[in-house]
Amino acid sequence: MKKILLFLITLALWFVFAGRVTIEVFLLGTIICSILSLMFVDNGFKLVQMKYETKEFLLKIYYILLVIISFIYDVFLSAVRVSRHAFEIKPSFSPRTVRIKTSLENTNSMAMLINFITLPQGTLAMDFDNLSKNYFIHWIDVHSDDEAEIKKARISKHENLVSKLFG
Amino acid sequence: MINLIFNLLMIFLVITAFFMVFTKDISNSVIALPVFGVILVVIFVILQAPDAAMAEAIIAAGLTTVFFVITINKTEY
Amino acid sequence: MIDFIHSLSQLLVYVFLLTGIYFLFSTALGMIRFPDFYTRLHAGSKCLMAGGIAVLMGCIVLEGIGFVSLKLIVLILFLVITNSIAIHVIASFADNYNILPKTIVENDSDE
Amino acid sequence: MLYLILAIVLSAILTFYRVIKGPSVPDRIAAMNSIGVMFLLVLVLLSYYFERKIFIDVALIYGVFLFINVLVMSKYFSEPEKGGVGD
Repeated sequence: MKKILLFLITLALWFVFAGRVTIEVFLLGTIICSILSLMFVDNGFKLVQMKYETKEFLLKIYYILLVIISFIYDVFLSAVRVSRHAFEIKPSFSPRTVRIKTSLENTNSMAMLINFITLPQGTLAMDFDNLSKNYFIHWIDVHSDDEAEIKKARISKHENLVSKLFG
Repeated sequence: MINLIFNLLMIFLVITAFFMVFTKDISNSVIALPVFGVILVVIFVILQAPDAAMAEAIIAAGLTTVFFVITINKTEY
Repeated sequence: MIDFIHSLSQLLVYVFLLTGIYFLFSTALGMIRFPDFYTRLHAGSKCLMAGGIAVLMGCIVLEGIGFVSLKLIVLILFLVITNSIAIHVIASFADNYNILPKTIVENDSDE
Repeated sequence: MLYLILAIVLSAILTFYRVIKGPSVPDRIAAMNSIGVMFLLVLVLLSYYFERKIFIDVALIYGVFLFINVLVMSKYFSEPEKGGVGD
């Protein structure tokens, strides 16, 4: 089951990179993709931790689409806010650095959350402490303490989304 | 119009090369090397040679920079 | 009717490309004018990614449905995953390099 | 289409000012990353101007090697007092 799934994914990528569908491309792609799927069948799924059924697997695809769409929308919303500072006469900031404790257990989901924090919503993940599970986050545009609490709640909402995806 | 872009890229290439030669620190010179590579890739694409552009993208932007960075790290500079 | 859809897609292409040019120009302006390293890195990550996604989506709408647009979708996904990792690695390297932020306000509230 | 390419090249030349006058090494690495992504977009737009679809492959290959550059640079440029990190 795993071998057939990996074979189909690599064959689809092969057709996208080749750019056309003929019989020669299909024969060469079958040979190369079968060798690749036999080589990486043990190591590849250890990274993703593939232990789901097929019905849950379709639900995972729905969550991945939801994450990507909210990601792109959040990037645009944040880029407007940063680029408005670039065209001012005298740019004025009020940045601060904040330490946040996370409650995720899995290693993959923590690495996913770092990449999810770095681009959108005006934050920038500086460092990660592995023992006490603290992030050091550099913020732009925080004026008071009340505004900091609102933005901290927004991060925990993304954390729920990521924990629902990876478990 | 395409001639204007071509001349602008040529001037940019010369500026990058002069910065790489006449700077003081050696790590600044290594950081400016991928910029030199990518301008050369765009010039090859405008002159209708995609295979030379692929080879240039691999060699100048990939291999040479990695070798220089590891060599600088190993030695005392 | 088919003419209307064609003109609408043409308008959408112009909107996407002009948005991308605005974000890329604000990236170059923010790289020069911002005072601190970390704020400069904000301009170098978010505006750059928004401009790149906007230009590539304009190219997808211009192309239509085909193998080339699939290749561009693969390029968008690769760019999003790659560039966030690269920006985080640069920020972590600058933290090891002892570059402090300009106005540092420690707000230690761990719960 | 050509005006867009001209605007992107001009913004890349403006960004190169940060490479010349950067106070520290991570400034220059971030500016180099920005210039790389801008020229990658120029390669995609040139493919639509010349109407040859093989130029997108050059952009894909360049994207892979730009990522490797940034990773290797930020791993191996350490402090001068610390000495070699090793491999």
